[in-house]
Amino acid sequence: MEIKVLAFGIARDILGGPELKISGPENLTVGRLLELLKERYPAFVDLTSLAIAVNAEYANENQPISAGDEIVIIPPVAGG
Amino acid sequence: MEIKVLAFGIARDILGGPELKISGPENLTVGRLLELLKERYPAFVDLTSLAIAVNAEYANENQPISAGDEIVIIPPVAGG
Amino acid sequence: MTIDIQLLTTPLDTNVCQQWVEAPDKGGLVLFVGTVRNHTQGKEVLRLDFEAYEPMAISEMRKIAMTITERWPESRVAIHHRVGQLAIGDIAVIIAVGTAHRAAAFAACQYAIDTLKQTVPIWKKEIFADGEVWVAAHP
Amino acid sequence: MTIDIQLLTTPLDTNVCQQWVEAPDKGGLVLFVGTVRNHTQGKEVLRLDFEAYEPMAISEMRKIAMTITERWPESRVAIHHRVGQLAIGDIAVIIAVGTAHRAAAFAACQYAIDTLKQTVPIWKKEIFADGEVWVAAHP
Repeated sequence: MEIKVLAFGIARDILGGPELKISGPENLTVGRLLELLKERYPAFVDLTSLAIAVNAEYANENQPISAGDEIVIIPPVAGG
Repeated sequence: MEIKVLAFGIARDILGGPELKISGPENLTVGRLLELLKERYPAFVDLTSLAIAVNAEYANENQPISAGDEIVIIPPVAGG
Repeated sequence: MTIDIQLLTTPLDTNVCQQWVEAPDKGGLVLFVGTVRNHTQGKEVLRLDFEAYEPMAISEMRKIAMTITERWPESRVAIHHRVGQLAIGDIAVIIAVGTAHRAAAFAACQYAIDTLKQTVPIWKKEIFADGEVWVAAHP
Repeated sequence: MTIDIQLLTTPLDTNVCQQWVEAPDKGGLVLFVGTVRNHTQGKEVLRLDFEAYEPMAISEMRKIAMTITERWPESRVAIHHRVGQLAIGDIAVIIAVGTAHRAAAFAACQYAIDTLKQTVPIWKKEIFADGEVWVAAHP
């Protein structure tokens, strides 16, 4: 399964762009996606936190990812 | 010694006017003035609190009152 | 000067207070705006009459602001209080505090309004359709 | 509606937020105004660049406001956040809460800004003379 991952803030700098196409197993979960990202881009390990949003909601590690989902990498937020 | 006492809020209503001339002993204190006021106007006893300001500062009961002082009755405040 | 204390008979303006406490090193501003409510304990209020013992009201508001600048250094404070006859919705008081970080601004602003209500010689009379009462006068 | 959530690229206006939360039964309004400070940890900041994951930033801000109206019934809430390039002194966020009594307004406003900084997907980059850094990205 190929999925598209969007990135903001420092995550975009780490990826080198706002979007990443990634091939994962059919039964990909949020937790496994985080592992894949940290393997391929070790700079993610150094961040204060790293979360994944699925369809504009924070997702826990067990959540499965489907082909049509909007997947976004959420590095440490700093609004206000 | 005759002193002049100013009143605001409900204290003015109780006195029936913004100002009261009162004759007290030469060694009048704030505490004794409060007693005199409560004797003459029992409605003061029913208030949540009653304070005296001498020259625009809250005064404690032991504070002596001199002839030239600006004496103000402070009923319960309710700013804001 | 880092404090601005005003007792006014004209409408209060939040912008004026905000601008007073803004500064390039102040990242957090907290404003309290107290308005005249249309009811109290279930009774409809028509209007409020505020009066102050003016020199002492100003000096007591100044004490509050000075305490804030001592307790939370480098803060800026504006306290504007209105007196006279106020309609429902009119602003009776504005307190603005600017500090480098927000926690101090919240704490200082809350300290200011809580203390103002305890110490500043200002009185208000609520006017109802069937009478009037001096607020907080009786237990 | 009792909540107003906005993510804007234009300057924020305290009056607009204040007017949103004003109501005849709201006696206490508390506003938090977050501005761009001119230094951080002793270093001079030239400007700040804000970006947001917009649909989620709006939905997370809406969650904060909805939580407030549940936890403090009858409250009104406005949360306006700016994105894009901001200069020193510019307002990045305004949170306004109106309630019948002031203690709730202070608690709700502080809850809102504390939670916003933890959950809303907005990022800011501080631009210095000699570089730039994503705020809070690294421990």
